[in-house]
Amino acid sequence: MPPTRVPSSPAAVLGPAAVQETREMFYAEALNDALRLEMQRDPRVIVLGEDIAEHGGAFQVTAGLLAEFGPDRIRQTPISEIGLVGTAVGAALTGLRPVAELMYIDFSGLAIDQIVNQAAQNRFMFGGQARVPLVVRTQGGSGRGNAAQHSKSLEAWFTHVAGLKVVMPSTPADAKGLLAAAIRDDDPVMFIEHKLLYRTKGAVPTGEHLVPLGRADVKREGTDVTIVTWSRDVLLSLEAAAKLADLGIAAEVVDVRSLVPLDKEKILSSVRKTRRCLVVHEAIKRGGYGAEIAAIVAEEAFDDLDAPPRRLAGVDTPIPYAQPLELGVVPQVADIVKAARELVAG
Amino acid sequence: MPPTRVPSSPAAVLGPAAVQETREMFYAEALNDALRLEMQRDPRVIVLGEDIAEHGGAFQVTAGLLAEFGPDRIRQTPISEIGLVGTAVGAALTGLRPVAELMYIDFSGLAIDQIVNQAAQNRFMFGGQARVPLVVRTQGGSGRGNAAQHSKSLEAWFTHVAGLKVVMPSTPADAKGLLAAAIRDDDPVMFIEHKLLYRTKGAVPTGEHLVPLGRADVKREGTDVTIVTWSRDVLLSLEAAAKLADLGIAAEVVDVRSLVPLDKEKILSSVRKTRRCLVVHEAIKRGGYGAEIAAIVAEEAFDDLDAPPRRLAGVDTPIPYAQPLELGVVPQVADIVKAARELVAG
Amino acid sequence: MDKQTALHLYRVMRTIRRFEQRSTTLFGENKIWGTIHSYAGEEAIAAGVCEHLRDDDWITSTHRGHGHCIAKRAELGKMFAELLGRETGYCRGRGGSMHIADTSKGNLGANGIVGGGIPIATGAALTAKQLGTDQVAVSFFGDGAANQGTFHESLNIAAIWKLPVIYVCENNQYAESFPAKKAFAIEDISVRAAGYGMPGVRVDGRDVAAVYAAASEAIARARKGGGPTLLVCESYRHEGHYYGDPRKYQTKEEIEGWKTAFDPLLDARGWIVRDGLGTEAELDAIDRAVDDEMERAVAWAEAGPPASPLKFPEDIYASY
Amino acid sequence: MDKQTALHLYRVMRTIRRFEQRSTTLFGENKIWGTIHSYAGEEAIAAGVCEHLRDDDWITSTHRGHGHCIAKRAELGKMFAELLGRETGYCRGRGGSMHIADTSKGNLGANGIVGGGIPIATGAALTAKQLGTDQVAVSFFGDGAANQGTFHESLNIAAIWKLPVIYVCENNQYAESFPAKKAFAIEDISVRAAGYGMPGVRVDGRDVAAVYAAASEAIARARKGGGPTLLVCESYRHEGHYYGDPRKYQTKEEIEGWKTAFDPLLDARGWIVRDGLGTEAELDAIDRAVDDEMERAVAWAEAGPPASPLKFPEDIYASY
Ligand SMILES: Cc1ncc(C[n+]2csc(CCOP(=O)(O)OP(=O)(O)O)c2C)c(N)n1
Ligand SMILES: Cc1ncc(C[n+]2csc(CCOP(=O)(O)OP(=O)(O)O)c2C)c(N)n1
Ligand SMILES: [Mg+2]
Ligand SMILES: [Mg+2]
Repeated sequence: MPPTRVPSSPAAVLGPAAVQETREMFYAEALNDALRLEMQRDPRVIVLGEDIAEHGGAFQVTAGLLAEFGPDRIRQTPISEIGLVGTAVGAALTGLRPVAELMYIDFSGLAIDQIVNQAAQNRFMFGGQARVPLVVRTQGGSGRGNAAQHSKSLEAWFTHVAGLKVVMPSTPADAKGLLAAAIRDDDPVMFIEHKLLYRTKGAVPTGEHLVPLGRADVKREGTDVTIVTWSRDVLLSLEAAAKLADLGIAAEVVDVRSLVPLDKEKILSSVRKTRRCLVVHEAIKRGGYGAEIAAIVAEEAFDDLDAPPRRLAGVDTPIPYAQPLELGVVPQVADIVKAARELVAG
Repeated sequence: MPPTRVPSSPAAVLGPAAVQETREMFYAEALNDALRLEMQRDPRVIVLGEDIAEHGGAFQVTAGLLAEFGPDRIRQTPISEIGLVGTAVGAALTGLRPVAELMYIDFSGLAIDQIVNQAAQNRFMFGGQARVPLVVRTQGGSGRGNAAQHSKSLEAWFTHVAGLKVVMPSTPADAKGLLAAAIRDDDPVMFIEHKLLYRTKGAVPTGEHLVPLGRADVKREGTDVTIVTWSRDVLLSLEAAAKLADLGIAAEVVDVRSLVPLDKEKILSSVRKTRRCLVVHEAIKRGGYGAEIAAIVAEEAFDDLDAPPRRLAGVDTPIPYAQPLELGVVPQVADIVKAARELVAG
Repeated sequence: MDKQTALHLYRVMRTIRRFEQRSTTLFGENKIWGTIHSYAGEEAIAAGVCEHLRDDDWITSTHRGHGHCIAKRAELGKMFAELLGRETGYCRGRGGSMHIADTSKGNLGANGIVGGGIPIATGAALTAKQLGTDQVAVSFFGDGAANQGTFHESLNIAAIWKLPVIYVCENNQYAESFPAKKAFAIEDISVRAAGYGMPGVRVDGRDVAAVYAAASEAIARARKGGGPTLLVCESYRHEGHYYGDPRKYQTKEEIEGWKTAFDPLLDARGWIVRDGLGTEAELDAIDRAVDDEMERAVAWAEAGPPASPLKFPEDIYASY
Repeated sequence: MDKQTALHLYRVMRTIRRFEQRSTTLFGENKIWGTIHSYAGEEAIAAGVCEHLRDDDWITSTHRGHGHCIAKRAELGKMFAELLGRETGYCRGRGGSMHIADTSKGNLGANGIVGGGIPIATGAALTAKQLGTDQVAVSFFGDGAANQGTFHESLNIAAIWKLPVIYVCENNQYAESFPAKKAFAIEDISVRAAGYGMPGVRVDGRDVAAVYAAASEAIARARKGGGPTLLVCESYRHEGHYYGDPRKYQTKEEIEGWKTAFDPLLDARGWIVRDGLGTEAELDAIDRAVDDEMERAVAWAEAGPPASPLKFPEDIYASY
């Protein structure tokens, strides 16, 4: 069931009367704000994870929450990924609304059995007896010299799991609104941040702010080519779009935001307009979620296309340590510009 | 680097002088034969897994090996998936050539950290110091009423990992030849069988038989539509092709065999010939490897296509228990016939 | 133990035994799809533990889950209906034998992943602690599961947080074909408890009174905030690992020897009569009542409609 | 202990300490990318254990791996070159601090996955057993890693197969910001060994002689086919978890108190001089020699060429 079409700005969601105050926040701060507000609103919301208490989380997303909510609700765990996620699954099944943090998505393999076999399949397998209001927050991506075991982009794994939702916000406002929505959602949600986004800034509504799952967002309008992307690559694509504008190419940037459910309609309608589609993501190309989107576009908008749908993605390699190599294996702004130009020319 | 083009029949690989005797074997027997021959040939080959000793493996693939090679080489392990796979990784790094069995691919999540972060990335991460000649044998798929935790098709996860190879044989002969090749390979290989194939039969060379990784195989030639598929769906597609022939449609069936490395050239040249591409797989459609193939075809053969590349795949749901429901969520012969007809008509 | 409890424990065990016999027959008649794992021989564990549990206490179960389900007071008809793939089954035919849950009675579900239920029970216990209730959670699992990472991580978490959870390890001497003697270099699994800082108790899993007593203490401690316990019950499964298991890893003598020596039902009949808690006639009457109940349940299940077609997304997502 | 061993142990420890100081400086100069984790304060463990290892014995290490690497006789220049992202580094700049291996000396590699190396060492020990050699494997890991499933599953496997592996748990009291006091409900991690049926030993990880003695026994037993040991070394890390850690979870007093009370280098100087195994002057000379060697290594590393561009598939696959 495709989501109902509703405009995606917060004001529009809340209705014109509720236009909200905003404040410049870092992405990490916006996430923190969402956690705080949801924890204030609902005592069943708890956070579990490693290093989330005094230290405030590896990326400071839980900073200050221990002081406000105490150690019972900010539950620091031993280094036991499957234990902590499985504990969160059990808690979700029995009345809490846990947010479990996996410090790096690279460690998610240690916990994936509980995410997939237990959380995601629970509703189906048991005939709908229970709900699993669980959020697994994690972060991925390269760019900090953390090398092959701390830099992967693994969203594709989770999109390929029936019963999971997968969300990847690109801006502070979306981060806040989507996290709040994920926490209120009754299904298990993989909420994937990007380590290079935490220190990016943007205007964020200060009060309650919800961005419904399942809605893409056109972050820039254009007519010549559609760039479909998510997470940090939205920022790079917007930079690329600005450069492309100088070259006379009007790129439309569609921020998928929620990979599952996917807002297919918004992607397809943009592609039908521009007649060209470039999918950009940081994860390695082979088996990446870009393939899913390119395949959908090819399948459903074939006759509307003036050029083959094209993917620009990470090189099929583990992430290297040395900075020049690291930068070389994932798409950069110049690569996006080049790919879009070729697509428009081709 | 695409693999060199070499004809794929065993006789052709070994040269005309070496045409081999064959014998009808079950798929499970053919695998057993490969293990036996490789263990006889190389004392460094050992097998680790659950239930593989006296019981002969959940699907009898290791039957008789305990008697022949003893408990030191047929190492039955406790139910400790990450422990057994990690032990195999360490053994592979230090001079053995282990074959680790994961009884169901559904359990692979428990061990995936060792497969991905340790085995697959080792060579790259450590600058090429070591080799990891590890085979992880497992099986997936639905069709036996084993429900949601014993029926998944998860190959897409492993294709999305840099450093892994992924093999999925459809016939007894390929099963034997690919397993032998995987064991001799110096990279970690995910070797994925299908539970409904074990009791299928076919002619298998009785002696040494190697099918190189990275080569697709045209299992049936045709001119009207290319069906790209792997594992059990090759059999269903061949059945469908026979039915399609009755309807006057000549379908070519390309058995991918090795998902990584992928024989892109053979797929593309078939598609360029038939101008129509249907990808068929049992795994759920969203994020499946069919998307990768459809995206490649769309990207690289766009102008040669008379119709959009199309995917026929599992419904995006966990596998249900009740048999009618179970049959309904994965492609059946009739579905393939229907999809191919629509594609040719469309 | 009072008479009522003794007879009730016997009845629960007898119900489990009969359920396993009946589902084995149905399987032989090709009415059940997939696999079933018989709990025959281990009845005293589920019965003795669950006797102390309220409907709002939680359990997590295993692939060998029928016994836990019955002891936690599930409806037999809905269980059979699930095995038969009916819409009237606990999971509307979507789950089958390895995935029966009954959340109305606190049964969070059987589990096809060995060790998969252990952290889930831990999480249920966290809910109880967090909400300040006196509910407890029990995780049933096998000797095989005690070698899974989930066992280790969960027991440690429960110990440091003093969660109200009881880890019941059913050592039936085998994990599929692998004997516990080979899978462990220790003889007594309960010694592992010391490594987490929780009490470890080992009991004869044939003796329902012993299980009942040990569980009583552990559950009472958990309810009062005293934290988790590892309770290891030594047992034996009468049947193969699954229906049709050729049991190449066992000798006929071993099987027959254990089956006679190790039968919780015979055992219970013995002491119930000996201690004057019931007569042979009373026990026979229970047997007959159970058999009747079972036939009614099977008939009800067989009359149920087949599983309804899947609905996307409702079957899979609460919202989409 | 003889003089030569004592002075060598001191030298190894001093080399590790200096390496950490020097790489910290380089990090501060923005020459190192990513993260580094200092082993300062824990030197006695790597030094005392590896003194017994041959080049064909294996180790697996951790994110805090420089010390293990040095004690296993790695070349300092190639280590620095790796930190600096040079082609001359151990991993040709592909790995960085968290992924240094030196297979020529049996170092199977540092590991960014906490607990990730434990099964790998277990597998190396399996190789030794399978090939009938007297090689041993040592897995170094932290207190935090002892709560990972890999710890549990590996120790059990090693115990039932009597593998020649020593599990060295470096309890530096913290896993990132989480104190061991809270992460365990037990005070002595070595008691876990009993749950697997292997010897568990606890030593003062500040005292290199104590570590050396305990490791000697465990390694000798392993070489002779006596199976695995869990060796827990009580220790303290002088620095933060990583370079730049604000250490909000510790007080200044705690840190300063431990740093003075718990310094394996000072400790060793004390007993070496006291027992007449070396003079202050000899030890000072070692310090200077180490410092010189370090500067030469840094200079060599800085002169190396940058990491070469990636090559597909060779960098990733042995064949493709
Ligand atoms: C993670 C996982 N590994 C392996 C299996 C296959 N399997 C099913 S039951 C079983 C044995 C379980 O042994 P134990 O825990 O002792 O339970 P029992 O069957 O004896 O009741 C195994 C290995 C599985 N279902 N899940
Ligand atoms: C699987 C996994 N979980 C979490 C982390 C993040 N992390 C890195 S080091 C560390 C603490 C490790 O503690 P310990 O094992 O005691 O080693 P120490 O750092 O104290 O040497 C954590 C949690 C990781 N790298 N891998
Ligand atoms: Mg068992
Ligand atoms: Mg530590």
